[in-house]
Amino acid sequence: MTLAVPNETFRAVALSALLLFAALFVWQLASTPSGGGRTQGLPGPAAVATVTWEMLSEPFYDRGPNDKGIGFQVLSSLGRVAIGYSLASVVAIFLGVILGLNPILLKAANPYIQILKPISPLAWMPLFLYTIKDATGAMILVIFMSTLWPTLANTAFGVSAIKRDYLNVAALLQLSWWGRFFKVILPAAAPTIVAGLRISIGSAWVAVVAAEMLVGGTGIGYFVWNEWNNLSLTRVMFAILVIGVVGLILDAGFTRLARAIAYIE
Amino acid sequence: MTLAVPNETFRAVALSALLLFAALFVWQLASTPSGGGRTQGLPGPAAVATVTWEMLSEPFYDRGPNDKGIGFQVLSSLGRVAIGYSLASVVAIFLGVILGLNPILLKAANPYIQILKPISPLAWMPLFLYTIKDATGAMILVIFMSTLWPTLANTAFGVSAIKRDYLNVAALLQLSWWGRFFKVILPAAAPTIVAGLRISIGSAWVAVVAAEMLVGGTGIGYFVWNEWNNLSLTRVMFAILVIGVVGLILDAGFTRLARAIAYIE
Amino acid sequence: MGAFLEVSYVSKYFPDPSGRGMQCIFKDVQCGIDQGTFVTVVGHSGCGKSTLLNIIAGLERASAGGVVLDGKEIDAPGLDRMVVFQNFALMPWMSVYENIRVAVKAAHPAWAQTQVHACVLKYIEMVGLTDAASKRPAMLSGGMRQRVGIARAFSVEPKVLLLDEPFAQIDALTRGAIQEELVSIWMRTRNTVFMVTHDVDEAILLSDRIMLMTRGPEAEIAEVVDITIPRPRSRTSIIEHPHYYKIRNHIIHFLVERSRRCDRPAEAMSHHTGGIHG
Amino acid sequence: MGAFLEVSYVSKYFPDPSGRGMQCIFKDVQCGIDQGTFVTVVGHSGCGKSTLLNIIAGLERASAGGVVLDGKEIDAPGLDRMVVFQNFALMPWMSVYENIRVAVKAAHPAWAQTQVHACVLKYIEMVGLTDAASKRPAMLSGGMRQRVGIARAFSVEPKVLLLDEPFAQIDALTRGAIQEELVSIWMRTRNTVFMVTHDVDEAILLSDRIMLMTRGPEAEIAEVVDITIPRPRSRTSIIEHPHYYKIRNHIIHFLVERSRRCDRPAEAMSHHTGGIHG
Amino acid sequence: NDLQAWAADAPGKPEKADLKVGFIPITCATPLIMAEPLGFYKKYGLNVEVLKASGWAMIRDFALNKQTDATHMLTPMPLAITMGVGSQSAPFLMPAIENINGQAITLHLKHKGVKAPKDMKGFKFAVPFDYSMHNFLLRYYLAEGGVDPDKDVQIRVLPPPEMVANLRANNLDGYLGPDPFNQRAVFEGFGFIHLLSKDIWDGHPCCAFSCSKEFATGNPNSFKALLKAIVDATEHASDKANRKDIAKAIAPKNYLNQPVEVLEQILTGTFPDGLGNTRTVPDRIDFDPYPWHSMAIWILTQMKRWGYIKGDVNYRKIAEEVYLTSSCREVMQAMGHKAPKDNMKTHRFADGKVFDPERPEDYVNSFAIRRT
Ligand SMILES: Nc1ncnc2c1ncn2[C@@H]1O[C@H](COP(=O)(O)OP(=O)(O)OP(=O)(O)O)[C@@H](O)[C@H]1O
Ligand SMILES: Nc1ncnc2c1ncn2[C@@H]1O[C@H](COP(=O)(O)OP(=O)(O)OP(=O)(O)O)[C@@H](O)[C@H]1O
Ligand SMILES: [Mg+2]
Ligand SMILES: [Mg+2]
Repeated sequence: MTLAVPNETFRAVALSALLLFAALFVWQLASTPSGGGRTQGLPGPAAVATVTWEMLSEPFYDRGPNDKGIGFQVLSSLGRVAIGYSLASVVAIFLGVILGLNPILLKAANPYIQILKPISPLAWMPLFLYTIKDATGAMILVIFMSTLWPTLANTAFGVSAIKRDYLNVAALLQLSWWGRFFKVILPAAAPTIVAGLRISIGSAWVAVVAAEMLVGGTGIGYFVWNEWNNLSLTRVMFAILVIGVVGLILDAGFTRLARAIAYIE
Repeated sequence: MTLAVPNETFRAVALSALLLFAALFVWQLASTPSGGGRTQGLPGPAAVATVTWEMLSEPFYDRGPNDKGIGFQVLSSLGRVAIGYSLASVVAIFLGVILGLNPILLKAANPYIQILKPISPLAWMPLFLYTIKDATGAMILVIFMSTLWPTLANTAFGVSAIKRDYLNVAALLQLSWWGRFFKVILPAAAPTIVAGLRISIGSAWVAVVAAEMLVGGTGIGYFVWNEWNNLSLTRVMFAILVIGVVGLILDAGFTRLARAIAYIE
Repeated sequence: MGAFLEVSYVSKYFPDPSGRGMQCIFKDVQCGIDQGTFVTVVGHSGCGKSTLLNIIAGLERASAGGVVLDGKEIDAPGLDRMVVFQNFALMPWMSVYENIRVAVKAAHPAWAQTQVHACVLKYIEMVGLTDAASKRPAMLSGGMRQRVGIARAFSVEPKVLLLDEPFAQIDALTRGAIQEELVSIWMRTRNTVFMVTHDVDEAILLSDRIMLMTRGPEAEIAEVVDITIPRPRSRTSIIEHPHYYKIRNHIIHFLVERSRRCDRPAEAMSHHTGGIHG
Repeated sequence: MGAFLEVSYVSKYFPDPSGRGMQCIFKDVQCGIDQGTFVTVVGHSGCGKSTLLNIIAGLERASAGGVVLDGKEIDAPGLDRMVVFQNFALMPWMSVYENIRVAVKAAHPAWAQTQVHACVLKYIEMVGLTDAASKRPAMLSGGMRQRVGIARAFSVEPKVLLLDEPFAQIDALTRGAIQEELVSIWMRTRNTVFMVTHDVDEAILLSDRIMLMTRGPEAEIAEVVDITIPRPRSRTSIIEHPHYYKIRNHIIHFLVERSRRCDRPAEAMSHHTGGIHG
Repeated sequence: NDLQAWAADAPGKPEKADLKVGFIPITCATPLIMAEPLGFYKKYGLNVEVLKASGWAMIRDFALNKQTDATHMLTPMPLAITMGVGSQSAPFLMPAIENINGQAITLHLKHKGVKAPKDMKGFKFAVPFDYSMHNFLLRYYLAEGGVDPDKDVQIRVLPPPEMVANLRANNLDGYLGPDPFNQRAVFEGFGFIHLLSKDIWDGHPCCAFSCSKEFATGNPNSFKALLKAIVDATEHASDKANRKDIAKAIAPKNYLNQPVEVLEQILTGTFPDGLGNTRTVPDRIDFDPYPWHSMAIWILTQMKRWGYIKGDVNYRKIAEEVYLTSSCREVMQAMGHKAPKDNMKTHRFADGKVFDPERPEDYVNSFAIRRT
């Protein structure tokens, strides 16, 4: 009487594997075998897998300041992101709450936010290098600039969109300013704020790679640049994969956080 | 009996002007006067205004291949964005609708989308330059990669979140596949799709500046790169402003579009 | 049995919320509706009224049993059945006019533009929304929106009209007005109508026959009440009818008291006719 | 006049939708509510009932006139008045327990944790939600949510309880049960209650006195009906009372017919006592 | 000049032993780089960390921001920085050149048929920096061949390491770049060496060792030790017998990140040119630390010629301020190397033109194509 529902997850996983195989197959076809000639073609999946194995089997070697294992590179990028991102998040949430609670201030500040937001973080780099006189500081500020806006915009929006009802209840209960802030405003706007934080971590990750490609030294972006200079496509592709996976993990962290603080109205 | 409501817009504009003056004042203080000596400090607002006036008074000069007006630079960047962005949008909307209508396919493709999404568009650059063997093509593909994901994700989400009711009505009325697509699916998901397109145009604009800094030749990103090589901070700041304003205009266009296709449930 | 719309031993199972098993929403529901009558199902929230209506509409499949309309078995949506939804289900990006036109065009693909136009206008006029024809649903009050929903449903001229708590989201006072309008439209058209509601007054005002459904899970139709109060009926006149409050009290009593026990073993379905109950 | 809660010549103007001017929502509303009575305002949607209630709550300011509670003029929200909102207005990120605790702590900042805990539990038990105390509102049915809203309002022990269509979003059948619960809680506590609704049955079941409001703009209280049906009342018993349907029909008649005319020149406010009306 | 006498003194203890030295991954930087793996820095009591930068603008900013103590620079850069051209103005010193020659014009293979500048109209060229010998030599070559470098071709700035990929991507028709990127394009099979820079001006300066005046005067002992290490390394590199070992030493990822084979071809001067020929040019790249003032003056004439500096230029004064010719001579002599006696000499170009450093203004005005 009841039809056996085919397991959806199972079908999705099977399809997923199928897609992967198809992609690898096409890739293999597209890649030119790196034969006897010197000119490398596009490396195939096997070559990338070999490099991946090599690099991952020794992620933390250190052969001088310009040659470190992939683990060090990723950690150094993540370190920069951590600093720039946390600073930006604190500032953005703070400003966002203020703007969200003051519609007129929001309206007044909006044009500037709108102009500053679309500026490519890399375009800031020369200016920051010049004014801060420190490459790492400049990179961190670039990350700061790339992450500030999404969080700021989302916080301001989230706070300004808090339902009147909740604020009314806070008023009826005569909550203090801090009580209102921590018991009502922050939890009510939390899902929107975290959505902003999640977009921001994506921008930060994009920005750090770009900044490191420009400034060099350490970091996964530098790794890409360095391998590109050696025309070592296989390693560039490996680095692209690493960037993707790390980005995925960062994003997944925020998805979990979002789930934890979500509420259903 | 009725209080005269103070005009909100007026107050916002006044506050806005105040913020601007405060910012200019702080900037002026922070900038070192470029006195008699050759030492340039951080250029002040006046210097940037002068350059802005100069550059904008003759935006379309062409003094040989190495020296073109800012108008040409912006147009060339916009041209690249237009191509990469339109291609990506068409592909993303098409794929997004397919994924949105097939939950299992969406689930299967999701891990790959999640890995590809956070890859810094600039990291693709070496790969594209190498495989396509065409710098303009590579830049366009970089823009393509940077704009694909937001539109794809939003379209898939928008389509999969269409209220069952609308699809039920379509089923009751026995609409054809195309009728369903154009009369129900597309308009119902349009706000979410346009939100994706709007995020995408932002990423595209960020990506083109970064790409031009790396492989340039023309474009506003190349302009920044060139002026950085010359350490002409005034022009770098002018370029940053231009980037911001153009980004603002692009964004405003999509805000208008969003308003046009929005509906209230 | 061969009524116009014949629901035979229809059961529905859904995956239960816990995950694994299946849950019986209702079991062996059985009823026949004659052409031109207005039949209502009244029951508690969650007993499966909407599910039953969706099965008839073809939007949902029965787990067992079947539905026959005018001699043909139903297993997919079709233009011979139209639903008026509780939440209106109007396309919010279309104007009132367009919402109805899309239905008219679907029902009559061969019609010329002018013919479609005339038909759309006719139904807009029927529900008195001529002035609001170019407005979007969001600009209308709940009552006006449901008028559009009703006009859309009538405009495809279906064999059966299915109403799923059509007035539940309309505020109590305007609800009365639109109910009376529906009565008068129905008096003119005499469509076959299957309605679902939990508003007892509404059911009495509109129906020829009311079916009372017990609470789920394993809900069933426990009683059928024929409403013999003569038509035309209106909100103010109907409450003066001697049977009105008797019927009303009987149904409320059923819903409050008797429907609670869904484990009573083998109580035969009882059948009442307006006013004679006990 | 010196009633416990005294609303004197309160008017409210809002910017009208077109933009420029101001629109009078209601004008010179005036009424006194004695301590321990349950007073209800019934009127059409949009006539300004919520606005009036919000003015009493201190969430909105009157354009003219004033409200005096227990001898003190009201111009801001305070813990002496609590509102039960139509859409519950529970914090969705807090459990039932936390929603009530935040109110109890606000009302009694000096209390120790254990005292607060005991008080919260008492009110959760009062509305029979002990089992659901750790659930979030989203996991509860509409009826359960409003029980939380009621418990929260009672938990601060306000001088006046303000109910804004508290049951409008609860389905018709469970609505009855929670209304009866409210009746029984009120019978024990005998709070002063000001309720707003457009459900006539609800008003009759709960109130000592019903004020009928005309349609806006420039709405006013046109009639006051005292409900003398003896307490305790229940849904099933009240409909057997000889006056019940008379009062009901009178009020419905007012709402359907007479409230439409808001331009009648100087009709004095009429005052009826349950059952004696013309 | 207070800096001249110290060279002969016995070196004191370095004020600052842990130094950071910036470099661009090119063979010109050989002495600076190999001094680390081959232990020259240690020998003089220094602990040097060499930092790779992505391009010359970055090198300049590192130097100006004091993120590096001393750097590998292009010979025109300290002049430009001291004058504040294309830079913040800060006095910089250039006590030693690293290499002479070592550049080439590389073209994409599709331009196989190109023989002379006149065939290059409409080309897109890259040079590593505006203030580079690469730029001035390319402009000289084109202009003397009748092609206006500002009007007839595009010359853009591109970090050397990115030149190969851009050439392959058809984003460039060619570049006048530093090695190994000329030879790398040949190695990869899509470029050929059109002309070695040696064939424009044999013995031209290329890259140099430079630091701020502030560092040199503030840390005289460190500065001296550093200079000695670099002179020592430069002399070591100039010995052709050492070249194969050097190629191995600088190939790893920490330094140039290039195949050893390519570096050997460059450093030994036996290399395929990409058109099927194997050429032998032992001084294709050579190493000589001696910073002639006349070289600085030639560079300044070119900056004047192409409009990078305007108005009157005190050629001699700037050259003397920046190029520490006498210091270098003293150090070389103290270390037992031969060094020229003069600070200036005339330079002869491959096209037969002669540059007389005593009459720079006449030299500028002698050019048909110029921006003055
Ligand atoms: N797709 C579904 N999957 C699982 N359970 C479902 C599904 N749709 C409905 N149900 C369950 O079936 C039962 C009946 O739902 P239905 O909507 O038919 O009730 P109803 O009588 O219309 O209620 P209401 O008066 O609230 O509209 C409910 O318990 C509901 O939770
Ligand atoms: N902030 C406001 N600005 C302008 N007009 C308002 C505002 N709040 C309410 N109104 C208007 O005041 C009138 C009365 O609103 P109110 O919410 O008090 O009505 P109500 O009687 O509670 O209606 P309902 O039964 O639908 O809740 C409405 O016409 C509404 O449009
Ligand atoms: Mg239902
Ligand atoms: Mg209201």
